[in-house]
Amino acid sequence: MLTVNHYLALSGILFVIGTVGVLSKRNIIVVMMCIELMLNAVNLTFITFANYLNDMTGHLFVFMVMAVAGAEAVVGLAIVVALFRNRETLNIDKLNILKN
Amino acid sequence: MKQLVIPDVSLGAVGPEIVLVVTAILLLLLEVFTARKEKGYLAYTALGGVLLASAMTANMNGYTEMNFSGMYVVDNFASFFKLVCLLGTGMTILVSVTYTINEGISNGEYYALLLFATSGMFFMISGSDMVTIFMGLEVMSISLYALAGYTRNREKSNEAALKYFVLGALASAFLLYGIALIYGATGSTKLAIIGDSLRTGIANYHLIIIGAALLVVGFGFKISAVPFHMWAPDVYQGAPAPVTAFMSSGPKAATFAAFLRVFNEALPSMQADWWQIFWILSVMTMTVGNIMALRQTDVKRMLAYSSIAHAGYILMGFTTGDWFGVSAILFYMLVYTFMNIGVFAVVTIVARKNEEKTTFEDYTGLGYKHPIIGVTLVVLLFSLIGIPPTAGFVGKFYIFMSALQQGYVWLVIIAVVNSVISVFYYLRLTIVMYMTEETTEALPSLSLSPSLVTALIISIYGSLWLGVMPSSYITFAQAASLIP
Amino acid sequence: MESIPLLSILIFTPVIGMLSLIFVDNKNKNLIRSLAFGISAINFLVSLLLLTNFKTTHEMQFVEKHLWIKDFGVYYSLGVDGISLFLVLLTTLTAAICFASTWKAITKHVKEFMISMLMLEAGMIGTFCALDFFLFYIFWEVMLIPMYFIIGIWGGQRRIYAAVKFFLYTMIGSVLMLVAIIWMYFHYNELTGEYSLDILSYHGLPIDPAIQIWLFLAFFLAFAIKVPMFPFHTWLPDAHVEAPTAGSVILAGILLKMGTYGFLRFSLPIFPEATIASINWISVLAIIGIVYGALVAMVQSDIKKLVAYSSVSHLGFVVLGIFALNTQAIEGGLLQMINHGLSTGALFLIVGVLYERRHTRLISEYGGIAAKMPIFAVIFMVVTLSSIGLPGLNGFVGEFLILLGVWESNKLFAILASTGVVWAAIYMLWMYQRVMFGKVTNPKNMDLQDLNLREISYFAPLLILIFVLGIFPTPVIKMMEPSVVHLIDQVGIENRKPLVTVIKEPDKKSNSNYKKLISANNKNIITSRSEKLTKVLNHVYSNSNRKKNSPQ
Amino acid sequence: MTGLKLIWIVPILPLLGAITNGLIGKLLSKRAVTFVALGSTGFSALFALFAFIELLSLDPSSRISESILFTWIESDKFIAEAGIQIDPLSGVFMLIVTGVGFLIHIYSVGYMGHEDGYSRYFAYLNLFMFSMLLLVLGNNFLIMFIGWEGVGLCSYLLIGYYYDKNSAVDAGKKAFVVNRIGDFGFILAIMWIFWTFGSIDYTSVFPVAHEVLPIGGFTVTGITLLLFIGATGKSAQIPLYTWLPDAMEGPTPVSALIHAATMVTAGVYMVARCNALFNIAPTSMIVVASIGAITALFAATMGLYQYDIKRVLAYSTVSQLGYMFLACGLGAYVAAVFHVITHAFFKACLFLGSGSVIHGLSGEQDMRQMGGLKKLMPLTHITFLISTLAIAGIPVFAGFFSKDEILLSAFFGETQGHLIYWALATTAAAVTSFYMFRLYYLTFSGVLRSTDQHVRDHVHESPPVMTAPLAILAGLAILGGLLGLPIIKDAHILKSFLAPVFSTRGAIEQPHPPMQIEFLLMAVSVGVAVIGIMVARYFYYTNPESAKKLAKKEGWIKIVYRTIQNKYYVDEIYDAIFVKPIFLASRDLLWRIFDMKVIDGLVNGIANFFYKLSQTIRKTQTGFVRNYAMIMVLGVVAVISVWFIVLGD
Repeated sequence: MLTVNHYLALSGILFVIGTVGVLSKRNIIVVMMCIELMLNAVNLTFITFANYLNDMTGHLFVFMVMAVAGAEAVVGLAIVVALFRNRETLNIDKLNILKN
Repeated sequence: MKQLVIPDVSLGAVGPEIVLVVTAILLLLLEVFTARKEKGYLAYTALGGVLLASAMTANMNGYTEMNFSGMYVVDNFASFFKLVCLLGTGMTILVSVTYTINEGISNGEYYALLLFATSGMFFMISGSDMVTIFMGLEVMSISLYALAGYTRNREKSNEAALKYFVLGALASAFLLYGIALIYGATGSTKLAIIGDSLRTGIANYHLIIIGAALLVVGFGFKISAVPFHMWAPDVYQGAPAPVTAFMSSGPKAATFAAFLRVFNEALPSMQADWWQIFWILSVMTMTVGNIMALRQTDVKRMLAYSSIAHAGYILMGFTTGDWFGVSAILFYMLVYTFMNIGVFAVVTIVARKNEEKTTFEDYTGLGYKHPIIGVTLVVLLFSLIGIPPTAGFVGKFYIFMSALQQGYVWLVIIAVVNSVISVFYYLRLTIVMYMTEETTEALPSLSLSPSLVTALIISIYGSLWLGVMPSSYITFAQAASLIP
Repeated sequence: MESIPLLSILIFTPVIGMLSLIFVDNKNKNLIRSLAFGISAINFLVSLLLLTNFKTTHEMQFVEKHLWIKDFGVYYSLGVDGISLFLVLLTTLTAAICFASTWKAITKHVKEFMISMLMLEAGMIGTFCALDFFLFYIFWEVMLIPMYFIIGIWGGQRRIYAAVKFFLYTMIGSVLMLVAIIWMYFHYNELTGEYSLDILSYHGLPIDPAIQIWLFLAFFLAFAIKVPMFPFHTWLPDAHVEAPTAGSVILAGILLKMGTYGFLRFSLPIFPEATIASINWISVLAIIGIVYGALVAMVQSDIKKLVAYSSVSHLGFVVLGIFALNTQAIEGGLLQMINHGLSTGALFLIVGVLYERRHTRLISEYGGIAAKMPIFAVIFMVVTLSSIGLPGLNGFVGEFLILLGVWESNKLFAILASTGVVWAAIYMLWMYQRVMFGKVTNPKNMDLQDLNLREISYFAPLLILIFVLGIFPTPVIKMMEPSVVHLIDQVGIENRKPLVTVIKEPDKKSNSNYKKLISANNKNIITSRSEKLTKVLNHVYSNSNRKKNSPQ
Repeated sequence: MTGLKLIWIVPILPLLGAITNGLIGKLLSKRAVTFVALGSTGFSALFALFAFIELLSLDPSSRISESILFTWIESDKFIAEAGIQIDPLSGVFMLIVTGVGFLIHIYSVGYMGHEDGYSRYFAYLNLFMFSMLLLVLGNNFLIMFIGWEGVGLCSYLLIGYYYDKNSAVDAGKKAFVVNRIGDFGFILAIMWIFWTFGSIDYTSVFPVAHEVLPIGGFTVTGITLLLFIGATGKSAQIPLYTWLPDAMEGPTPVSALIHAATMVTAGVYMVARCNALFNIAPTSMIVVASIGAITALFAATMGLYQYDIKRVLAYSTVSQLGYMFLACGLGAYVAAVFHVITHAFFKACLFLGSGSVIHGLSGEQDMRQMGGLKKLMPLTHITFLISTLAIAGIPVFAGFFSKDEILLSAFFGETQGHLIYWALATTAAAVTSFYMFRLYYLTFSGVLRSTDQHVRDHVHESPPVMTAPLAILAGLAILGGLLGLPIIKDAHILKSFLAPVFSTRGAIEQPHPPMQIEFLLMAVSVGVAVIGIMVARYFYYTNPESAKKLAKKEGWIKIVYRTIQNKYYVDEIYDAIFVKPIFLASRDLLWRIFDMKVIDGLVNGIANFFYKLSQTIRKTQTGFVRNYAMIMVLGVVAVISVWFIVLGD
């Protein structure tokens, strides 16, 4: 029978996968997808706690997060488009003009 | 069927935010309808909006009220920080009036984004519920991501925006996860209730710790505390100069406000634990910030590290966790905004078209060719170092006092040694300006528009007048430090 | 006479002068120079008023006290007593002479130079008159900025290195002093219940000796660097060699006295036990300074470096005098501070005169100048003799009193220090001989013309004072006496009564468990506040009626 | 009584003369300068005489008068007034200084006539007179110290008068530094005296000396030895005498006044003045006596083989000073003062004589170039002969009486080992008469050996302005002896006059031997002197070649000849032990290594450390977003783990 810990464990794993994705992936779009994954992991935690405490704030928070994730994705993609127009590459390792 | 209860909402409390948002939207509309040439007045409408908002916040001073059913609080603490943010935004607008025209970037959206970011900050500052704080943070961050990459045709700006976006999103993910864990452990996201439940003691203490730690990470990123500061130098260097000025003052103040509110209201009972964390964070931030700045060749990058170092000094105020420390942070933040935006204003002036003049060599002989700018920069630099009669000294004096009152002698000694190290790189600029033999080719005459001059005058006022007669501002800061 | 805020006038005349100079355009340099000289001359005359109506008591005189920063308990309080009176006079005199002497020396950026010098003068006078720690620290650091620019902009080849080194050396010392000041600020509050940074109320404050040592060391470092005492002196030769003439005259004449003045005003009265405990090692350092300074001066090939190291030696005497803790020694120390200001100031002016003519400071470049510049030779001889300490001139009186006092406190120290008298003769006369006597070997020295009237006019006051102080030092000593005696009483432990009402005895908590104690009482502060918070919240939830005066 | 109150005029006049000549000397004509200089010294001498006569009129017991002008230094308990005190001892010295000084001033007019720095010379000379008078007339130790250093300064200035000659300036510097080393001891003594007696005035120190200080105690010995160090520095005794021979670089009248008659005797005056202290410190007395005796003989031997006429006289001064200190050491202060007086007369006369010889031979100082001046410069010759006889100790002449008294007190003294002193003194007397007559014969007898034609045909007798003082001094050299002649039943004039000053508690009782033993001793000393003359006559008058042969002889005589020739290599030894090592140590060790490398190295090292640190940390800022994200995640892990660690304790 799935208890709260199982859900928490799942969301933790999802979160870690997202983080590792951000660290290892080279393509910017994939990096953005991993960030979305991390945010969804957090949504899962919120829902589990909201359900466990049967309190509405958790569910409310999930909507907020989804809205924010959407907005973030939009601006992120806009930046990527502008970047692509200048650099014709999506490889994140190429972006090291600004250093030391 | 539960009867629908409409929560009592007093729009008066959120008056300033409304004004800001309305002005921003107005700007967007106006930009569409006005012809290309007289875009200049858009900046002044934005300035008008800022002034109106600050008038409203000022008159709300001394009046405390919990609003929006506990999610939005208005108190001295909030209005002080709001005024600081408005000051930051106002000066940035002044600086970027000529900048936008020279760079040829469409300035309607630019000012709109600035105002949106400021409104986001307001929510963060007055948020007494994790939700409001998070929403404010995100609104601010997203508009800043856009602003950082505003000069699209410059590669540096794009790269800066992307880096800021990726790392910012990562940090807010951590922050969210923290909030979720604390929500899980305490059953609510309202700071007051979190505080109560913590005092009464709750079962899974570990959850709280991880949650609090993640909060520190989330906020630490925004104020560029050391382990999370990596983005700052690149983004400050890449982003357009006025945006960097804005980024280094406004958002930092708002994040500190949220940080203070969360940790002093929600998690005070754990103070015995988190003062060590802040102690280490502060020391690391100061030292790394100062040491990294020593060998910089680019002035903007050097200023980025110096603002990291100043974040370190401000973190010292956290370690004490009492009202004296908070008032020290408030005062320091105010002085810091004056100084920093002033310095970035000068950087913008010297950088000229397309911002290629930002290395140290570009400042040779500035002191003689443009005495006014030279003297202003010298005063601001000495204020950043913290040499008396400047306000920077009073700020540092106040912060050191708050730390020493709690007996953190070693922290103050490290901070003091750090400010001596900081002398190295700040003086390098004065050396270049005054002491090296002037190169033959004359420095082209710099365009000094009235708005830039006003920005410089404000920053000089802030650095010198606050240094000589700081008492009224200190009392204001001390009144504002008592979080109800 | 008491009503006029004389000290504030003294401090802010140069500041006003500075501001008025800004509006003078860069072109007519002579107007700038004469304006600056005029201001400093007026300042000197005003400072003479100090002298005339100075009552010989140990209390502070011409005191001005206005509230400045209410929340920190900081007052804008100025005052002068026997110890600081003559230093203020020395400052105004040296500053006036410096302005007169840089007529030809500084040609580029004259306005900036005059502005920095005026700011420097204001800072120095302020430091000597400040009676509030905060104000003192502000003036103490304000001096740094103009001096940094003077060395950095108008200096010699390695001026940047010298300027930065000067800035950092002094900054490290003074910054640690700041930490000590703040620490004492709270200690004062613990004892007396209210906040104050007034220096006089700190005199005789009971501080637990273990902590007192640390505080004393912090203050000592700041002042030792400024003096400069033996291990911290390497910035002085660099700063002097690179600084322009007026800069080194002011640097040697006044800035070095800040350190010794600091000992007298802060270290001795506020930390008596620590002072007494550390007399020996400080005296040893001072003696090393005397002998080391003299020996190294002997082998210098650059006149300015030689004079710089001689200052290390002379000030070693002063510090030795101060820490001998008896009337003769301290009075000798005070006198020697003034004498050193006069004679070394004059020496630097002399080097300036030579530099203006030959643009080199190497002794080997000169030789046989006495034949070409007789008046200059006489002035140079008198100043050399005064700095050697020939009886009849001012140097001797100070040195003799110091050695007399030191003899009472420790015979061995006196003997070792007296060798300094011999070393001084050796290096000064040898330098004088190589520069002035012998045949004129270097062709460039053939057509050196003697001092013109202007140059003699700014040497005259110094020479007159050298003779007057040498023959009639007693009136000056009489004015210092009450303050010195009062200071010695303060250091003497037995009859030291704290000036301030102490609420509770300083509990002997050592520093380490201080923090645990703090974080404990920290909790109760927060808990009390959060009860208030919960009350507000219940109020909001219980009755959801609207607030009365929401901001419509 | 008024004369004594105005005693101030005696020192002030030369000071005024010095100031006028110094400041406006250049503008005045040579005559005006002479008038100012001679006038001031002359009147000062006159006033000194009046004061002295008035002093005599007082009854012997209260022959002391103090007049205080103003308080010089007053700091809490320490008071030093600018005061003048005249008593028999200072009266005598005052007369010598002003008298001989005035004569030498007159002489200098002739000698320095053609020099260009004429006013500068007289300014310094007057300044010297002022300082010497201050030294002698001061009423406390500090005033004496002012005079002490003042004369040191003037000797520096006057030795280095020909400042374009490097050797002269070096000699001046050497004189000042060696004097300064002496003064180092003197100033320590003054401090010690103040802290033991609470005052530095003679009148309050000497009368109570024996009560306050235990006889032979550490304090009194310490004070007296330190005082004696000062005296050796000033009066060129054994350890610190090297500066006097080099001081001959200065003009001859300077050597006469400063390095023969007055300044060098300052040490003797100081020891005599502090007899109250010295008497109760027997160990110091022995030290003084033995140094005096050894210097007497040592310096005399060094005078043997010098060829520069003034160097011979310099060494003879050092040796005569040795005699004076020997007398003081034995407690015979009167004999010492008597010898000071007589020495002042004949040594000044000798120096001025040699000056007129040098003037005559237009600057030639090497005796080998002289000879046969008996006929060419008769007056100089006569005066020179009289003084040489006086210094050799031939009866009738002053030298005999004073030197004989010293030998007498040596022979009959109670201090153990006094016989050794007598033996040393007598041999020194023999050597003295030998080298003096060697000098006499080489310069005056035989034929003029000068090779320089210009010198040969310009030999001329000095003008009257130079020979008049010579004559007067020669006369005094003869009459001087009367002061000591025991005419009225051993009422030795000088002894009775100086008695009140020297009759302090603990004074060593002077011997009164039966008449015949006294005569026997006189015979011995005269015999010794005559032997010296005969030997000198044999070598330098009857057959001059023998002296050269002797010099060529190999073997131990050569070694002895060589060592004495080079003044026992004392200068070189001093150089090697003191000057060179200190210079090299401070240059290479202290400055280059310690100052530059250690301290500066440390300071710059710290600065470089931070620079390198920042260089390494900057590498972490690679510019790759993924690295930044990695560090951030590590940061998160770190924060959480730190929090747990913190929670743990």
